[in-house]
Amino acid sequence: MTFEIEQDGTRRRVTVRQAGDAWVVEIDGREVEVSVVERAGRWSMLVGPVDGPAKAGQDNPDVVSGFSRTSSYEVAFEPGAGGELIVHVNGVAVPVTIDQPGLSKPWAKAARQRRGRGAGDGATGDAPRTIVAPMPGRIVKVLVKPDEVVAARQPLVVVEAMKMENELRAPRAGIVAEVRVAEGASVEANTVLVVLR
Amino acid sequence: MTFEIEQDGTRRRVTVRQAGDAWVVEIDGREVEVSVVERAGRWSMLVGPVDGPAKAGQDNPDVVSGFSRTSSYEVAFEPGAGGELIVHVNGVAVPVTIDQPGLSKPWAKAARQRRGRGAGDGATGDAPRTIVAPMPGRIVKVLVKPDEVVAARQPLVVVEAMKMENELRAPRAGIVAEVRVAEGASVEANTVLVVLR
Amino acid sequence: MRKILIANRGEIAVRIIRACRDLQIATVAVYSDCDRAARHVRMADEAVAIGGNPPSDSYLRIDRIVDAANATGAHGVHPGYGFLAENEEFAAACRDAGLTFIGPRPEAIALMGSKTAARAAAMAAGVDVVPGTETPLTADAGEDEIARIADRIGYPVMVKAVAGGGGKGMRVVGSRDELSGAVRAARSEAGAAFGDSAIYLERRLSRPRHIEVQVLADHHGTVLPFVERECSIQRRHQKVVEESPSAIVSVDLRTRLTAAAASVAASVGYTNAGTMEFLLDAAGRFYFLEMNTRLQVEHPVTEMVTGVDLVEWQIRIARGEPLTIDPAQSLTPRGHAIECRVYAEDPDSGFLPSPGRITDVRPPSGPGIRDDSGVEAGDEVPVYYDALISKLVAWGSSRQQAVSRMRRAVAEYDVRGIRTTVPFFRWLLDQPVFRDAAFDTEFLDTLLQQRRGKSFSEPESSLREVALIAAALHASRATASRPRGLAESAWTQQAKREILQ
Amino acid sequence: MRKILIANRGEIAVRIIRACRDLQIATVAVYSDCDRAARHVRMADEAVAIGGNPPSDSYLRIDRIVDAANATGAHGVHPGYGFLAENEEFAAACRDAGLTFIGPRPEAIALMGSKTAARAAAMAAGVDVVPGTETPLTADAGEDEIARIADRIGYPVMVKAVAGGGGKGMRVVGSRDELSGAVRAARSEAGAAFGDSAIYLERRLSRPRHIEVQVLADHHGTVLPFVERECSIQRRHQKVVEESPSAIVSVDLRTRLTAAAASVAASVGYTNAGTMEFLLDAAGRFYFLEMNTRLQVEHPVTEMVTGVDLVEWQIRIARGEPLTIDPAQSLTPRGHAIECRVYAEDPDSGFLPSPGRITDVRPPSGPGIRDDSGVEAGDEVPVYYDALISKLVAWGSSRQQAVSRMRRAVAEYDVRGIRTTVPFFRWLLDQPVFRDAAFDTEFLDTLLQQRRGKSFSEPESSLREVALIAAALHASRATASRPRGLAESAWTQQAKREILQ
Repeated sequence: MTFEIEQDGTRRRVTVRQAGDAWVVEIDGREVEVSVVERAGRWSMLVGPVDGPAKAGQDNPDVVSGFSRTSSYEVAFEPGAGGELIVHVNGVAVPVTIDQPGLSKPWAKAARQRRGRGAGDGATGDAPRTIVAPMPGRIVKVLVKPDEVVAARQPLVVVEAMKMENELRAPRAGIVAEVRVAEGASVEANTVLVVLR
Repeated sequence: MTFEIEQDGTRRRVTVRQAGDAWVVEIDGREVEVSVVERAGRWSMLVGPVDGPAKAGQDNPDVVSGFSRTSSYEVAFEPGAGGELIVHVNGVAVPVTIDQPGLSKPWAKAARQRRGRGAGDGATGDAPRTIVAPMPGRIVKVLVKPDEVVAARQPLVVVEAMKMENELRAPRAGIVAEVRVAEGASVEANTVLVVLR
Repeated sequence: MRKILIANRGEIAVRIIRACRDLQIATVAVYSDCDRAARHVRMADEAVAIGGNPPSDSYLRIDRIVDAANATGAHGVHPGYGFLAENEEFAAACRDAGLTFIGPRPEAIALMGSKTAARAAAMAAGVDVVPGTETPLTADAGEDEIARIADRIGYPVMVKAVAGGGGKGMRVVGSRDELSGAVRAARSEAGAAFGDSAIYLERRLSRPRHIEVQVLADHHGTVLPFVERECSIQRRHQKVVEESPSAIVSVDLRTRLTAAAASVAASVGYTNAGTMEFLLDAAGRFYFLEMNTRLQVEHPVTEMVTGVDLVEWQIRIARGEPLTIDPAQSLTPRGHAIECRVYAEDPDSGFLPSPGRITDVRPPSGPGIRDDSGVEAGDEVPVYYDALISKLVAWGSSRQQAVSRMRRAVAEYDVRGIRTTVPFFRWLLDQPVFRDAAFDTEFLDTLLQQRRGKSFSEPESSLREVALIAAALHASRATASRPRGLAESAWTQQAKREILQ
Repeated sequence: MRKILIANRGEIAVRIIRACRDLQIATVAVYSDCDRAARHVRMADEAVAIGGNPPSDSYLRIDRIVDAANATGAHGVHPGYGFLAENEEFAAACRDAGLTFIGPRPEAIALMGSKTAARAAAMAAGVDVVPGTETPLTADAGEDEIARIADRIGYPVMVKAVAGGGGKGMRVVGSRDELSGAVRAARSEAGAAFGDSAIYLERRLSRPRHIEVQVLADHHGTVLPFVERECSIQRRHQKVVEESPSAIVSVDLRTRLTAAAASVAASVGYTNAGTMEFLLDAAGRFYFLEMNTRLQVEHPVTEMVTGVDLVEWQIRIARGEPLTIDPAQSLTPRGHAIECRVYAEDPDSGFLPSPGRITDVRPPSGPGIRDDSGVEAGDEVPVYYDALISKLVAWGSSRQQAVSRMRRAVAEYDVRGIRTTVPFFRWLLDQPVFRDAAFDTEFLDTLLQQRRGKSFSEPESSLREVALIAAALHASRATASRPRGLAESAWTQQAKREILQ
């Protein structure tokens, strides 16, 4: 089975096939053998070269494709807010987006939508054009007006939630098309606050 | 809905009915109101008299049927090895056996079987007639012979498992009918070792 | 005092329940609607609903909390921190209802709650304060008068709310022409936040350290100061990491700092737990800043290096016991402790709040680690309250060992379902400035600005590769669970082996 | 030493991995078939399969473990406790393979591993031993000779295996006519267990305490003893609770005990960590019993009261560092620590092993609590190995506070899927004999005998009532999940509210 997996803007082809108890995974033409056992939603993953994880008594502790014969990882998964899959590797969260011809998992679909949305934006890249409230809260300040030119990461709106004032910043440079909220308003999560063009 | 629940040899009738967001539970004619919210397999249970859990501003902190208006418990469940349901209340494991006319949950069935098994034993009570290995292990010693009279809690067999020698004791007084294992044998869990009569 | 109501929620409610358990005191939790099944409710012996989700409808409702204490027969009330902890009306309402308020007298809260009155008290006790106004500048104070005072103090000058806290109603003014605008802004913010638009001016020290001294004071005249806490690691005036002792405080400086703190507390007849905050300049001079008349979030670092359970002593003091702790114990740190405040915030989105359900959490443990957490797997982090989910504390025989252990602990800490500041701490603990303890109250903001929003979760390349592999296997399993999946057999084999084991 | 292989499993492997993390040393786990996904494997940087489930096919396979160390490029090997920890051949095999064995030299293991040689060494160092035989009684020793020795020592007398440990090959003999039978039984047990049927005789002291002294010794001639541990709380010669310091050891006695331990260690040129066990009689006389040439399960209580990380120091000593710990730190306890060994055993079935899958575990936390656990939810406790799943440790500024905190911790500890000894500890901590520290090595067996198998999980009546209520609601929900259930709507409503939150 082959998947296209996007990570940090790079798409890579990953092929998976079964090999006895284990799996052989190919990334960009390099193969590794992987053993997976699940324990209450977490995976214990051993990764090594394709001739199998080291058994004591074998010599040659060579390193193939970046993994020693016996590299051990703990892996867990959670769905990301943007439709991506967040893979926790040894407690470090790594977001990836998976695509497979014929596979329509929710994350894959959402990822396609996301990519589709950004596609028409040309030079401004994949960043979305709307700034939404990431959580319910109260609008403390609106810092921009329609037609104002904004730089990437420029603060646009201040929302108070969880006792803190939080600046929402422009995901990219652009021009303010609309401001949809007023200071003092209470907003729900995902309310569109500002639209750029 | 009415259940017969056995706890430590006593059977009690427990009736459950819905009352708005909460439940009214009747035990032996006394009613309490219960609110339940689940969090990842654990229940937060508030128990109080039927006029509802205390809201601040109400007076009368009276105690009804052993519960204050606001008693808080954390509850979790697990199936017991003998078919019973083990209820963890504030971390304390309380085994119960549930029966309901028309309900054939596994635990109820197993409980009926257990009761049935003990029923013919008369004065020797509900204790089973067979001594089984509670875990895989090695038989270190057999301490009794067929036809030997044994007292309740008398050691019958010593099994080694988890680095420890473990005495298996007679669940009740009786006479040894059969010894089915020999010293040095390896046994699996639930192997019958000794039968009493 | 056989039953205590805890007028708070989250990790501090859990912390106080544990102290009560240790003293065999029964506990009553209070909760808003969304906290019905929160961890503090599950842990407490009793729980009382006190209203809706906004704090103003529940955790700030003095009337309902006092009623709840009466209804459950509680003898004492512990306010925790935040919410009503520094509200003299609440302390007075408890007293009037015959409840023991576990904290200072209402008069002490009122006195030290006014920044200018607290400054005056410090000066009266012979302790330096940051040079500035000695009386509140109410709305009556003219622009010219304020400008003259600012000139005398010298620029840059801080404009601060008299009733302030948490960075609200605070402005830095670089020169005279910015002054009147800053005063207006500070007044309006302070008026909105605290209902009091009075301000005062203070000299802005150049990159000071924020050092604070915990005190306990009983009802028999004993005031006991503790070894200092280093609280300079702040993001936008909010502490994120605290330590004890401070790497740069000498024994001599400690003696003077703690004596100053004790003399301020004694001069106002303070009782129970409180904290004196000081600014320490590069020359080693310290200035009283303000007093917090309550338990601090960072109290565990003091507990770890002195062995004193501060919450337990709050309760014991409140029930009239004399302080019997040897000053040598409270003033001689044993080893070093560090606290990381783990927040439900996404450090990769500018620390935006990240409320929601925690689907899984693996808290760290082992030698030297204490996790004072308010949540477990399955728990909800509501949007209505402070985002602190855990105080993670590491102790070591040296600062270096404490840092090593904290690094290990934040590496073990894994939370799914919401974002937390754990990745931020993994980064921070490796920063040379942090390692060298060469910080001041502004270093973190400077450091963060230099990163320009770069992700804290940048995994090394091998972990990224592993994530790709895991994701592909995860997807293949998802596919395999449908009948037509080719890969099904291996997963099924695995499952069978699991069952056979 | 940049990579260490841990030749062990379970909680001690996790403990050692954490120490390596703190020192930034990479880790290699080894595992048997059933431990493929065990916690120590998941935590380590690398993991190597070493064979089948019986220890003789994996964790006792010196050849495979040394190969695994070589194959992964490990520089050091930590044996933990149990398995190969006191096997001089393993230590020698590591040395021969160019690996640093993190423990004493093979010669020291061999010397102190013989109970009679260890007794001789103690006597040579001027330390009293329990009166008894000074040389092993091999199979050649005649019955008459043994009887004469027993007469000289005086009854009751202990028959013990020279190679013994864990209560195996040990018999108490009350009078002369029981002697020859006991000797035969002990010989046969010792022969089967250790491959050595040699025995020795020792006077049986009347209800002594079991007190032990931890030592560290570096390769530069420094031997450092630590404040004593109280290990009298035993069930059938197995320690179940340990404390430090001992409630009945005075400063003077401590000075003499620790000096004795240090002099025995120094006299044999001992290096790394080891423990001298003593019996203490009612008159305050102490007798050397034996030496354990490894890390003990109960090492955390020493760590908690001295602030010294013993595992870290084992590694530092092994890599040649000199001991730089101040004796004042190692010998002056700060507060009090207690450890409960949490086993996968069912206390209500005579402590039968309870292997299986842990479906859920909520470990305790908070002030003063350290949980050194080897398992998480989802983990399997195999039947093949020691049943210890966690060392739960509580620290308090006094013994009373340590006990209070431990009571709180075992109340919080909730494990589902297997039975554990947690309910037993809840009972034990409330026993007056325990509270008063008025114990000896036999008190627990006596106390348990008096209970005659009574359940440790006897809940108070209100909890039993709650269990009934919960069970009924649980059953009603199970029914409700079928379409015809009457009660369905309330559960569904609840679920909807959850989603809306």
